[in-house]
Amino acid sequence: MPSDTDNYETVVRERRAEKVAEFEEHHRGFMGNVQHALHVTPSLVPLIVLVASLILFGVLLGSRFFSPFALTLILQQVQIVGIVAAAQSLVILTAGIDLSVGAIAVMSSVVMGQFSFRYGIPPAVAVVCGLAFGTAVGALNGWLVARMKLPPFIVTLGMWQIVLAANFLYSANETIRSQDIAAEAPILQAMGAKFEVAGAVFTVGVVFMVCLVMVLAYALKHTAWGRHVYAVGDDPEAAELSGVNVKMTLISVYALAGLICAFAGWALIGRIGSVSPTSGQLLNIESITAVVIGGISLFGGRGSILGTFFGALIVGVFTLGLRLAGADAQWTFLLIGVLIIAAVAVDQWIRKVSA
Amino acid sequence: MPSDTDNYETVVRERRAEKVAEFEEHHRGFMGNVQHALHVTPSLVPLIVLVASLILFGVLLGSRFFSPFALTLILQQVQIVGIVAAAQSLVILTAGIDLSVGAIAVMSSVVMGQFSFRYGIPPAVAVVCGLAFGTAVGALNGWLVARMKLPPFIVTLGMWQIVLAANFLYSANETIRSQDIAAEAPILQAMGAKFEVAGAVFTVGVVFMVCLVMVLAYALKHTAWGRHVYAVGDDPEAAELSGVNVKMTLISVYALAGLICAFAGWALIGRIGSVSPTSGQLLNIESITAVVIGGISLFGGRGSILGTFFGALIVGVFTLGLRLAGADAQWTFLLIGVLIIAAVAVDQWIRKVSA
Amino acid sequence: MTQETQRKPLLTGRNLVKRYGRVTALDHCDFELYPGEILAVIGDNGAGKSTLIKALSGAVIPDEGEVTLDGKTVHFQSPNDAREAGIETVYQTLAMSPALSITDNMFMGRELRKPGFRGKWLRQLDRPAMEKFARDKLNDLGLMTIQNINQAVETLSGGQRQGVAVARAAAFGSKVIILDEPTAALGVKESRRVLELILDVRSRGIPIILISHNMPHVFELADRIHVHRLGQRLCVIDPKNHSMSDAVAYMTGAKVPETELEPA
Amino acid sequence: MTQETQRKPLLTGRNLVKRYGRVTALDHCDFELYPGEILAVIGDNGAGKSTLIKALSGAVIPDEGEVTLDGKTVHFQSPNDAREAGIETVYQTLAMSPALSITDNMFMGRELRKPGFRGKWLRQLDRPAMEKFARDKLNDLGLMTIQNINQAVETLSGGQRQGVAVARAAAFGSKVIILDEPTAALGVKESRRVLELILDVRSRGIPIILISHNMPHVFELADRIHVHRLGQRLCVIDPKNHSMSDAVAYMTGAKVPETELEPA
Amino acid sequence: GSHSQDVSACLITKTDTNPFFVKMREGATAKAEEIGVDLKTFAGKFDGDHETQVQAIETCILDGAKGILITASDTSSITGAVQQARDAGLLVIALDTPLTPADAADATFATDNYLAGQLIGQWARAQMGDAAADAKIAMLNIQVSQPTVGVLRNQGFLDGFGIELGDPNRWGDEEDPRIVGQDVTQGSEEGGRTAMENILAADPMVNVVYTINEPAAAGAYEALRAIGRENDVLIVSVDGGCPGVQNVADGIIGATSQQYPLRMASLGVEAIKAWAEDGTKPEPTEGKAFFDTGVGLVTDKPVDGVSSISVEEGQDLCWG
Ligand SMILES: Nc1ncnc2c1ncn2[C@@H]1O[C@H](COP(=O)(O)OP(=O)(O)OP(=O)(O)O)[C@@H](O)[C@H]1O
Ligand SMILES: Nc1ncnc2c1ncn2[C@@H]1O[C@H](COP(=O)(O)OP(=O)(O)OP(=O)(O)O)[C@@H](O)[C@H]1O
Ligand SMILES: O[C@@H]1[C@@H](O)[C@H](O)OC[C@H]1O
Ligand SMILES: [Mg+2]
Ligand SMILES: [Mg+2]
Repeated sequence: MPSDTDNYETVVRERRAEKVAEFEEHHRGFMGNVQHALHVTPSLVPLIVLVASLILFGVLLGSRFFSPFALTLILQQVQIVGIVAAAQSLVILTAGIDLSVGAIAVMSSVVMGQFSFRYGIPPAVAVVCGLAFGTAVGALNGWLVARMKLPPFIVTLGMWQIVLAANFLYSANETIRSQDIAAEAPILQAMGAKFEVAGAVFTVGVVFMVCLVMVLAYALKHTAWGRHVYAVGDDPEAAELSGVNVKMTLISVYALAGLICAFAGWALIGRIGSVSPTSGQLLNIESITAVVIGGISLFGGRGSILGTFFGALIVGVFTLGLRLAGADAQWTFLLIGVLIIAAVAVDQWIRKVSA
Repeated sequence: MPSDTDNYETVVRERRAEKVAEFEEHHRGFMGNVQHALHVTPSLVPLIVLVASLILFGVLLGSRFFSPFALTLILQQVQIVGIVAAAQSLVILTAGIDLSVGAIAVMSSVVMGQFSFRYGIPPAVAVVCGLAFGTAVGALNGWLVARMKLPPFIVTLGMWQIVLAANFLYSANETIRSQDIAAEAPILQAMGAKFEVAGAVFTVGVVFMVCLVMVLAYALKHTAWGRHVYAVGDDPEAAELSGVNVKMTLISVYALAGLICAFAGWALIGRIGSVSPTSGQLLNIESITAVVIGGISLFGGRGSILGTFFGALIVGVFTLGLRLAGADAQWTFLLIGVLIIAAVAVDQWIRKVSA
Repeated sequence: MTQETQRKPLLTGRNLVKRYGRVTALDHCDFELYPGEILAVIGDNGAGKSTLIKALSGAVIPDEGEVTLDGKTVHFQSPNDAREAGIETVYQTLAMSPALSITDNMFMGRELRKPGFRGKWLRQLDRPAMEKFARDKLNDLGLMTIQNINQAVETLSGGQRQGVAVARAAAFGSKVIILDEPTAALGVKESRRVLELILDVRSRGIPIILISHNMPHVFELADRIHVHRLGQRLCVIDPKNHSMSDAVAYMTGAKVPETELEPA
Repeated sequence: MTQETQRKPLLTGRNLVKRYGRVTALDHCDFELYPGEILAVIGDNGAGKSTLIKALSGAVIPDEGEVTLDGKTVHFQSPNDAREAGIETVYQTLAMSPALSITDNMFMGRELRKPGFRGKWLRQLDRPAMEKFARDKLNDLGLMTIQNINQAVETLSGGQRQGVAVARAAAFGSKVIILDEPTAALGVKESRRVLELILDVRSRGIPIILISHNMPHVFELADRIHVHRLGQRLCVIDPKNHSMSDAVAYMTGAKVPETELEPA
Repeated sequence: GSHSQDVSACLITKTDTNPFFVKMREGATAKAEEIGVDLKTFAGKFDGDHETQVQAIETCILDGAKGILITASDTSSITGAVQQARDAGLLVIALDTPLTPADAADATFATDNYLAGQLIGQWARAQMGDAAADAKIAMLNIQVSQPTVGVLRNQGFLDGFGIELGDPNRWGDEEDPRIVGQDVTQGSEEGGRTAMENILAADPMVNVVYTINEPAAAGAYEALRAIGRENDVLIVSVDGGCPGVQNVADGIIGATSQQYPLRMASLGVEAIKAWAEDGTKPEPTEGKAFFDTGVGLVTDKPVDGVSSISVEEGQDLCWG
């Protein structure tokens, strides 16, 4: 038996210019490359599901579905959910959840409307007030989550009820009519302005949604703030220990989410023409659905906002496709349920095959 | 410098009968004891909030609130949510979520009703069929979560839509009237049967809820299955590595949750007398609220089912208390929002003080 | 060790391959464990040691290759399968449920039930028995600085956690015990206890696989040393015929072993 | 070390107390770190070493007692406060974001931005620069078996993770570097690199607090050794005047140090 | 498809979980088949969901429908989309609920919900006689968002009962002490029961209960039965669904205002067919902004000055 005293460490004492260790690179080929791409780009999977569903309905419905008009209609129909889902993505990336998104959006639109009509504030200023309102509610959410350490689910559930009830009380349940807005405060409808490109009809709101997604995707990937959002969602304690200002990151995320929801409220006026305090009640569940179909983990820290965008579009494609195919409402509802599960199952399967 | 070869390990070679290390026990006193109790009994905090809110409304409203009638009324009003929240607790303890609880409850009640009335099956058998239906849907949820590894949020979101739509399609939206049930299939209303104890009115459903909570509390704390539920929620990988059958545990939890929801459906018939396919639409959000106010973490593995029970009661007390205090429906809605946040803030504060 | 060449290996791996995306963690790796021996596995960080023992204990399903136990091919689908076959493992990541107590963690998956009606019908756990057992096992490791056996594992220090994991494996392993760096976070005294425990276990006739970066410990305990490098078994050496310097030189690539494989 | 008695300590703790429920992890503990030295902290598992350095680095706020840096009392509310004061720490739990890449983790909280418009206005990260820096630092540690600098940290082996954490601290610490068991999961070669790195850092004039259970390493590097026992500083010894056996005997309670505190 | 010769039309209801709309859809589908109209049906996800209705209108335009029948969830918010449809050459007919302004649609076939409320209010007052002066009224409304249908029925009832209204566009601002409580029910049995219990806890001597619809009435009855007061409280409601009318027969509900969704639906389908063939549009009822499909007070205890129909008649006309 060699003695305990064998000075084995000398073997590694001098630093040798060692060849970088390399394992035999497993031959990849075409499928291998596909798998690798899927692995490093999480939003590719919902994109594939989206394209598949477009093809499916294209085959089923032909040119009724594959027209510029129909395809851009989908964009218009998902714009509000798309915008709100972008906000929801940010919050969910931090391992939170925001149940107040719908209420913030609606109340912001009511603020824009009532400030213009009830108090006669210049509409452009009223819009800014609406945006500020959304940001403030979001910041309050963030403050409660970050500083008071309350669970996001509870904070935003409570805030949802508070803002929604306040919305009904403040607006006295009155709808401001489209015609009046068009006459007196057209800027409120600015997000609804349409323009045509080769038969395809776009609205400012749709363009806004697309730009928003791109800007957020950039910010999440290429700025320090974005990396911190992921780190906070991944493991807040580790993030704190490694030097992230967790509290400020959280507050900024919730405040930004509030601001984006207020933009959604503005877009809502553009879409329906009027200011209606009863809008947006499904935005919570729809935005969360888009986020999760898009592959962002509800446990935070994983996924991409592009995925959310595709997730919203997938639901939009199925909804319009099924309606055009003549499914009645309950069957549409049922089939969308099946498809939500199926979309995620396909997602899991692709990930597994490409693991 | 002593040589590397100092054989220091001999110092610890012989096992000495060492005195068990003890740190100076920090003197506790009364507050210390309270703090310690809070620390080891997580459900104590919602209990304190519950008692505080009872006292608050008792002082505000006097005997109108502190009557056997009003207090047992609260129990009756929370019974459905309480039962469903027990199911929800199980699922959330495994770090899942069940959005299909409401749909399962309603569809189970419809199955009980339609099997009795449409097919003339003996009502007792129809009840068993309803319970089996709930269990089967729950087990399917569990299978999708455990075997297919789909996220619980998505599985149960999809299942919610599927079951709810199936419910409307199957029932053809028809209500079975209370009087018909009382005449032909009274067992369907069994959970609504009343008995009085010293002016307080209890129903079988209320007793069922209380027993259910106790049995589950026992099972979670004192059986291996219960420990496995916590372990799976805490860290499923670690649980798997340390010998828990994670898949079976998950499937059993979802199936049991489905069964409990079916019981809630039965209790629902007892409460509203009739079988109505439009019932139970708020059960998802209400059950989750009760769970979270009760202190169970949405990230799984932490909390107690007694807490959920108290959480449901807290919401019930506030709802009735505010109505009695004269708040109108909109203000009640708003104030419940405030109170949800406040209840959890108090909870956090107590935990912090007692940490 | 010539007497051993006659004996049949208890646990083997042949040609094991495991890839993670671009990384090949196991690259056609072989492995043998003989009855009653302490086999050490050494290698650089990232060499694939943990992956190897995960493949043997069902925690990872290899892409290629086969595992045999007692001469029969086995296909463990989960660590539970391996445990049922008597293979008990302490993973490097410890595999504990942070929010649960020390006792709960020690008995996870094989809880004791109360005798009689309460155990059989109410399926009630026998907490006092479980607590006593846990306390005794930790005492053996000199881990009595743990003040409360019902403390949540997340409140333990790094070393205390490792102690709990090792105690669990030693208490329950019946056929093979695998320890992935069991003393990494342990103090001098606690490490020593673990080494004693390993020898205790071997004296009960149960073979042990020990992954460790601590050469003196490896050379003190091991009957044979499996040197792992770049996802493969580079060689197996006899600690009686090689110095620690040799071993380190092999595993770091500073020296190439003379014969590919020493007679095992 | 008499020359040191004249020097003022850089970082001190006085009378630090930290309780966790029933457990007293720090029990009126004192601490000093002098400029330019390597101070080792040794003690049994659960003695309170990690808690002590957490109290010094803002990760835990002590219940009682005070911390001074450069003679001034500081009240760190978060590790960030301590980092801004130049104290860089490798925690025992490593504190990394598993889903993020090695580069992201190394630069967390002090990312480099592109020069010019893109950095200033678009706040774009300078990924190539960050990647190069990260690769170089890992190279220094001999951790080039990491195949891809953009690999998620969760896919690294235990030792690789530890290497990343140490590289991060060494790269950014400006005033004090605290290492809580930095070599626990490392291989022989990688440990050696870390030891060299520690000496490098000291030669840059930066003092280091090193927690380790590896006595040979402690005695090789340390200028002074703080022996921790039962939540308190038992004594401070000079490795030149004491043997490893003494140190182990003190920390395990087998022997009581002659003078309560050696001249520091 | 095979129906390419047919006129195609859409029916968009508020929901398709409420039996009222289910029957309306069944009636429309039967009529459409009979006269050769290709009918597609859509629905919102809950009462008040106007966004889904907007999407449905867009789908109909895209699908090349000739006309749309819609029961609007938000009577003014929907007008933008309706205008879009009309601009695209579709005939839009509001069913059940007039749009705001009513002429935003080409025509309207609807119940007068205010009148429906008024009838049960007048009936209840007459039924109580002198006791009406110190009645204790519980108002079980629909939901906190106060949709117009709920406001119209509530205010109609109070008006009919002789209570002075505040703002007729919202409930809850009346000063009359006879109103002992207002609560919301979601229009369901469960909500009806809980709301009734809440009001009873505040004042157990309630003796008149207004309910937004018959499921809420059934729930309120269960709550009253639980404390043994089911026989001394007057419950009134709106809808006239078959279970509701049966409840009137059984004495559970005192009176209910019956609506005629099947009539609305078949009139609507016929109107679209006519318009597709020769471009004629239906005309509104004299003196009203819409075509009133009528409302009938169903009760077995008729009172002077309030015209009503018997339970048997009500059962012949009931839906669902
Ligand atoms: N889940 C995973 N996904 C991707 N790569 C992985 C995964 N697990 C391990 N690897 C990679 O496989 C290689 C081998 O890892 P393994 O953990 O087996 O090393 P090890 O020899 O145990 O190292 P150490 O001594 O540091 O524990 C490493 O390069 C690691 O990055
Ligand atoms: N968050 C916590 N909650 C409760 N108790 C804790 C917590 N953190 C540490 N402790 C307790 O405090 C004591 C000291 O722990 P600490 O981690 O400081 O020990 P250590 O000296 O670093 O040990 P090791 O060498 O094993 O890392 C232990 O008894 C531990 O159980
Ligand atoms: O008129 C409808 C009514 O009968 C139903 O009960 O609720 C919705 C209303 O629009
Ligand atoms: Mg390893
Ligand atoms: Mg430590």
